[in-house]
Amino acid sequence: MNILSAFVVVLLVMLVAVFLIPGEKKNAIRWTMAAGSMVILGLAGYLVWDFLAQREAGATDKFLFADSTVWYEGVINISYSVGVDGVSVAMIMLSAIVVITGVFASWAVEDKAKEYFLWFIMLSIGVFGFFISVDLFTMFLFYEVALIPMYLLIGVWGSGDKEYAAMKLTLMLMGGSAFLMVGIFGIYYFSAEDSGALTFNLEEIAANAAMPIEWQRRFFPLTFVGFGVLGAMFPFHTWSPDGHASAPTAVSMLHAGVLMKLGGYGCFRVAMTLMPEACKEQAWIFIVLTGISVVYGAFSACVQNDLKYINAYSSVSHCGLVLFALLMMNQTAMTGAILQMLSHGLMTALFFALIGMIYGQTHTRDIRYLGGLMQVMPFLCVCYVIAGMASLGLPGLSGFVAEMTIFVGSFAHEDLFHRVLVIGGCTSIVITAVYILRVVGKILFGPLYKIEKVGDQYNYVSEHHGEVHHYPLRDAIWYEKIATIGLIVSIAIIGLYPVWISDMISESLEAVAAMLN
Amino acid sequence: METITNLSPIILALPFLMFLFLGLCGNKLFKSNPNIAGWIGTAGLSVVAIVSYYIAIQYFWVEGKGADAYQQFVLFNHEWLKMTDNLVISIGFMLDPISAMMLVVISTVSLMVHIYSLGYMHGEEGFQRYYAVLSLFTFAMMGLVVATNIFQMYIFWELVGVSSFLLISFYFIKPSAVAAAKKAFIVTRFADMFFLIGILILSYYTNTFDFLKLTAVSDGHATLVNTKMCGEMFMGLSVTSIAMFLIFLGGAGKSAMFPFHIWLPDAMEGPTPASALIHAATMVVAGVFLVARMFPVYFFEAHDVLTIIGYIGAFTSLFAAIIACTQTDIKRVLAFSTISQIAYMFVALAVSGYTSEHEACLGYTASMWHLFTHAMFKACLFLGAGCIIHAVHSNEMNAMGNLRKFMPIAHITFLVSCLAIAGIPPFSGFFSKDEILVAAFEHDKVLYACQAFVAGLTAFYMFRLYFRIFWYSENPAHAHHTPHEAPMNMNIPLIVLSVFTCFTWLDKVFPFFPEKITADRVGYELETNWIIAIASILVAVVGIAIAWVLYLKKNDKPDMIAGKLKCLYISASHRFYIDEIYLFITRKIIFGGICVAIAWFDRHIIDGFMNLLAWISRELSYDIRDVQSGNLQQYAWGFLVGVLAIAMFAINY
Amino acid sequence: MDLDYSQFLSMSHEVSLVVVLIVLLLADLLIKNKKAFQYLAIAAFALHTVAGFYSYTDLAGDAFAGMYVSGAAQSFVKNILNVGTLIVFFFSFEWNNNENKSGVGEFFFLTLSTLIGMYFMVSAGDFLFFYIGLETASIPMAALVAMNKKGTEGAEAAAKYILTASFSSGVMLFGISLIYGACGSLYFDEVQAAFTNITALHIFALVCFIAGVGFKISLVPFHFWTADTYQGAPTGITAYLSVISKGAAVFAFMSILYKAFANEPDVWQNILWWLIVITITIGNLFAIRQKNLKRFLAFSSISQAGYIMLGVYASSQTGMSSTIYYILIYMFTNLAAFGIISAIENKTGKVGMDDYNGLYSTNPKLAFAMTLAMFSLGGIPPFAGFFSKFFIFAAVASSKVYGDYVLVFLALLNTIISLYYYLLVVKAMFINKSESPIETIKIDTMSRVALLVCVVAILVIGFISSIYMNIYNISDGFAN
Amino acid sequence: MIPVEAYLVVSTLLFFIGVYGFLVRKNLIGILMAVELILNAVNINFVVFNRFLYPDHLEGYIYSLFVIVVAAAETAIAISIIINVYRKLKDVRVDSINELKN
Repeated sequence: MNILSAFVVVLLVMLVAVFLIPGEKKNAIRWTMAAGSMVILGLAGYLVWDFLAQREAGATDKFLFADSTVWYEGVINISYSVGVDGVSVAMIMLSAIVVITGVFASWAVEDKAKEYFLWFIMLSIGVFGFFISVDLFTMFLFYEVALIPMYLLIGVWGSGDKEYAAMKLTLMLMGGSAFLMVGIFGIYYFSAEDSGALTFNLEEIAANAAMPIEWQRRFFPLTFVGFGVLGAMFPFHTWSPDGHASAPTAVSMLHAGVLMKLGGYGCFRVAMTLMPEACKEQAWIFIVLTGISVVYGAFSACVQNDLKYINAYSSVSHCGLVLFALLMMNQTAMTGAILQMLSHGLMTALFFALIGMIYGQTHTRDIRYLGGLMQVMPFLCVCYVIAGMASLGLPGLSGFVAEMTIFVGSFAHEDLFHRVLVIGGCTSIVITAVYILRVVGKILFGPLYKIEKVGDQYNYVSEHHGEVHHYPLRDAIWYEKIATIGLIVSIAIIGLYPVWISDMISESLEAVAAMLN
Repeated sequence: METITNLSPIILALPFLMFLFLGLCGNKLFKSNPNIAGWIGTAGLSVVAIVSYYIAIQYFWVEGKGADAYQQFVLFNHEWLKMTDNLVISIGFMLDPISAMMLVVISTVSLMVHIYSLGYMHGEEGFQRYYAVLSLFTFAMMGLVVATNIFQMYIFWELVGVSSFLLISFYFIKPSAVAAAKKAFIVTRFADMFFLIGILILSYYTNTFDFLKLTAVSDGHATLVNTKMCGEMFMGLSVTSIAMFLIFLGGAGKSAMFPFHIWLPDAMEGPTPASALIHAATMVVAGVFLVARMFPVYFFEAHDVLTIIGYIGAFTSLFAAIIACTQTDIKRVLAFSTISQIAYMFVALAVSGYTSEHEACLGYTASMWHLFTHAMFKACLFLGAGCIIHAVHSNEMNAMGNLRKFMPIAHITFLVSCLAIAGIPPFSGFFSKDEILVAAFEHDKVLYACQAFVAGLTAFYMFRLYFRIFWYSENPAHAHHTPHEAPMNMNIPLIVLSVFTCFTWLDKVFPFFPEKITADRVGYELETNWIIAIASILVAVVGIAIAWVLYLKKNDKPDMIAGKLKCLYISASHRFYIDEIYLFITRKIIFGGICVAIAWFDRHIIDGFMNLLAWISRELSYDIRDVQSGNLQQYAWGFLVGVLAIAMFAINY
Repeated sequence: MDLDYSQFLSMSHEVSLVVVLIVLLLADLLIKNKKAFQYLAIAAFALHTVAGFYSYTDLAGDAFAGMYVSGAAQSFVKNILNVGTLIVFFFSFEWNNNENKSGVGEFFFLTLSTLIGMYFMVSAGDFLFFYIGLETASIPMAALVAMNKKGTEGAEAAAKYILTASFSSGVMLFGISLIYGACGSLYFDEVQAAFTNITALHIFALVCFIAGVGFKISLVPFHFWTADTYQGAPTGITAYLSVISKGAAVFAFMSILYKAFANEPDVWQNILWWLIVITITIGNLFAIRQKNLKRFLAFSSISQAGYIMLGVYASSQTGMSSTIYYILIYMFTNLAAFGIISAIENKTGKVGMDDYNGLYSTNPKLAFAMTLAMFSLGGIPPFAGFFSKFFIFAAVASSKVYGDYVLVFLALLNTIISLYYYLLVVKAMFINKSESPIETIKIDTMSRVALLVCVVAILVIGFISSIYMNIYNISDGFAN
Repeated sequence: MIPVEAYLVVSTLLFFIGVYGFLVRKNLIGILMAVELILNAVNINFVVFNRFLYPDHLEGYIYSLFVIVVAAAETAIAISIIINVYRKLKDVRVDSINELKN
């Protein structure tokens, strides 16, 4: 069987397995999940290795491991076709890492664990399916498959104002896909000259390039905005803070880490690649919008008090940088964008994992009521500092690689206006430092706050209208350590030795970049 | 040559590995006996030191000397990140006079600090962490100075920044330490942004990061920059100047030039040895090193920027010196003196020429020279201050006084270093500073006057410090708690470092800098300009004399003078309220103004709009509910009206 | 010409249904045990259904000199209707055993006679036959609606239904009469030939006709009866109304538009454009705040009708096939929803949305099935509803006309609202806490089987491409 | 002879009288009668069209016959349902049946 389909198949097997295990056997379910996601990770690793090997061997076609089966034919030409280039391989690797860490991060889920993991797998199926597809229909199908579990995952297992957040998130993303669907119809029905057979296959559509410019002008914005909503593009980003804040840990990880990448990936793979002329014409509008969201997100992160809100807004800023760089439409900048997707995926997943673990013990995420955690849970806090350093672009961690590639690439744009915008974007690295250090200084460093030490045991003391709670605090336990260390290691690998992955991505962007210039 | 090439990776690899080792498993392995971690770190670093010495010696006396000039070797250069075919970030090792010199400086001071810390940090919580971060810093600083391309320099630039952050916040339970660390990081980060933008502009035009390409000089031009950027204007300014100025701003941030100087005094919250290493000797001169590294470009293509640098430097040195006269926290005095001395180096670079014909590039030499000497005696001063603080458990002058009989070694070394920094022969500071003044004199009288005055101030405040600590009046506190001499492993570094300052006058040592470290890497004979030398000595002596009068014994003259110059004194002791201005801008304007406004906008306008849509549709659904009135005939009405309306529409369509 | 009895062979569906009817009529007299009678009835009808499947390709042809036409498409449609009706019977089994003991015979008899009326509508070849079918389908329906003995609702619903129905059929007849006057014939093909060089008269006639059929399909503004009747009728009948009779009406409507008015598509496309937008929007807006699930589904089915009409609007073979496909899937989905509602109503008498709070904790299977139905109605992949929506939009978009894309866009924006209220149900079942949730209930075998069928259909239909392909291949049968 | 338009005027008038009746009558029976008027208007149309325009076929006549028959059936059901309503509500005024709304 094709290795790409294997991802989906394995997940389906997991789905069935978990479905069959009775709900009270929680450990069985967890270990099934762990095993399954290990397999996924292994597959992903093998995929990367084999991909690089094949490229070494000189495989030149755009998508490797390509495989196609006709599904619908005649009235509407749909085929289940898979294939990956460097970009998708990177994304698949990212998803595999985040999924397995997510599984470990949600180890502690007790309430309706079975259903939780069922929806979790559903979400993963959508994600992987999206990244392996090269057929627009299946791509879109998996896209929405990935969206809808969010509602229940947040609504049932979330915290805070979860119903509202879940509904808002779902509706906004569905609104995005409403835009998207129109665009997809446009792409399909203009996918070939009147004589030729219409197709959903990305490669063929790009090859035919049959859509007249006046139609591109109509469909490009729809498609781009459609994906942009999921990419948290200003001003369509407001689902993200509430959604992330209310979502359970692993769901925030998966959503910010992987799902938001679907947006950027789609913008690049569908909107820009298939409608280049319109993209060239209208890019500046979206560059301005995304440029705004870069700075805007960073600034609003500076004054948030909820850890998750801070991280959500920083995600807005970072994902804005992704689209920003993509729209610069040169190879380096796009490579940077993909790298940024990777690195942001990893580090924001790490952030949410840590926040979840801290929140799980203190039962508050409000930085005003936290302090001095470094003495209490050193492991988690050190990880948090590392995540923060990654996010503010410290060399040796992935963030730096991505951001620098983006800045250098974007600054290579021949138009002065764009270069000035890039300089504006550079300010974000300072603001990022500000809000990251604000959190680090407030909650990790400094003296103990609202924490009392009884013997060796630290307790978090919170008075919640009237009655006083004492929550015992502890450092990370083994599954939390697995989750965080896994993420940190992958962040560090990218950060310390980026050249192979950046080359892998960059070579597969060459053709697109050439076409867009 | 092979040996050098083969050895050179050690200088980067070993500290990094030690950092990983100590950082990851230091706490676990050496929980029982943390000192082992310290010894490991020290041992590792001594290896590094030996290797760097070997390389430096080999370079200066064996390999480096080319036909006429010293060559620039790239010992290795590994591709790290490939952006385009030309824009490649490599991690490499460039050996040329200044980097070789820096290797010596860094490894020496770092080693001294390592040894010193064995005593000073003994029994501190997080001893292993401390040594891990020291290793990280050494790694970063080494990588910075041997950078083969400007982006590698930027990478390690960030790394030294973060290790400085980690060391300042070493006592992370102290809010003041945390605040200082944040301040240091963010201020430097802010400057680094300009550095980055500068790099972007530069690389955009020249399409390379490589120092060798950028600084290649032929017939009076930095060729590449000249050909690629000459005549490019942006908003009426030459792009070259903009880029180079931005890059300088990066350096100014790290080197605490006005107006980025505010972080350095607070950075003294960190452990004193760390301050000695990072905030006195090595990291803070990175900016000087950067400008020296890019010197040809500055000199030939952006000379206006060089002039600006000169004046900024001069102002900063004066400014810092004045403040230093009024501080009572000894570490802060030293911090401001550091700022002022680094400013000296910038001035020296600014007044330098390029060629070594008739000492044109004296300034360059002097700057590097002063960098070297200053590193040594300032480190010595800091470590001495560390001993004193260790002894009296306070940074405040008032807690001290008359310590000379308690701690003679600290006293002597401190005195030597003070003499050196004050510029009294035969100590090293005299020579380096004197050359700077000469260069300034020949180039720009205003700068000369300013620097000469600052020299006097320096002498004054350093000896004010010295007298307040070691003479002045006995502090009653010492009666029941007698300060004691520091342990040996703390004193040895003091001695070593002070020794460095004593033998510059030897005619084996003296010609080293003029011969080896020049802008065009061609050596020259240096003869001393005695007029200026004497002048500067006089100025220094005057300064010392005033200090003697005021602070040898306890008396009311200082307060009287302070009363005379009230407003100056007050504002100087408040560091001219620069911090308050910064606070106002950041807290009130950026946080209170922009951020809050944006957050509000996001919650209420953007988010509000989405909620508004939902609200509208819900309201609509309630408003039209009565259409479904339940009354048969109204349904029929609807039906009929529908039919007629549609008919009307369709007919008129 | 003299009557040729062989033409009845091409009416095999109708004939066999009539046979079933007669059998049941007699059996109702003979068999006193209602349960046994039900089994018999269901068995007989199941037999008829199966027979229908075996006789659906070869028996093409027409009868009564072309008033009745039958082909692959028509018989396929009839099979769909049969299956739907069968499922409804399964769901109503419990209800017939308890509330409706007295009227089981009538229930089946009336239902089947409406079904035969729908057959006529579907394979009508001229307006007379269509009219007969329509009335045959709608008059007994009123009696069925009135079978809800609880309270006054049944009677009121029935009264509203029958009176508005007669009013609308009066309007429609007026239109037909004008068409007759304008074209001189009632045969669709002849009308098609004559329905050219449009005048205001033609348009008015057309509009009256559309209004009459729109009443059956419950397009806004001819939809007012829908909610009240659905709420008042017995749940089984509501399901029947919302799926079978609506489906049949759509088929008939489509075939007539595509045959009789094929020459002037712009006229009715313009009308439909607006009708669709209004229908979907109004349906959604009303559905948002409904608390009674039957009424809620009534409005949801109104907006669904709007989506269905998209396929009709497309006026192409793709449009036809996607319409049939949509209705097929809509049938399973909506029946699943109604099945669950009626099962719960039979056990507990609760139909309020708030009663469903915390349903998942007590009846996970039911809640799960309901969720599938809701997601499918909302058009969420990988459930069948997504495919049907996708194809029906694709049918509209295939014209490459700007206005059509606008229509698709508006419809898609409406899907957001619809998703909102479908999610409200899911929210009630999964998220909302309730101190007195519906106790764990065990639903009867019949309903369970039917439910299983629906759920499986929802899950798999989309993935089996051959279904849509076949529909496409046969669906040219409407245009001739 | 009387032109076709005259008949059409009559039928149209009848139609709208019926519609009017349907809209204003308060009694369900009255409403039912109004429906009958509408149907009769339709019948007139069919007959007239057939007689005047297309005398060589009988479709119009046939149709009107069918309409009459169906109308009878419809009325039967309607009456019975109205009786049913009367049983439940003791009232046949149209305002009385608005339990189900909104």
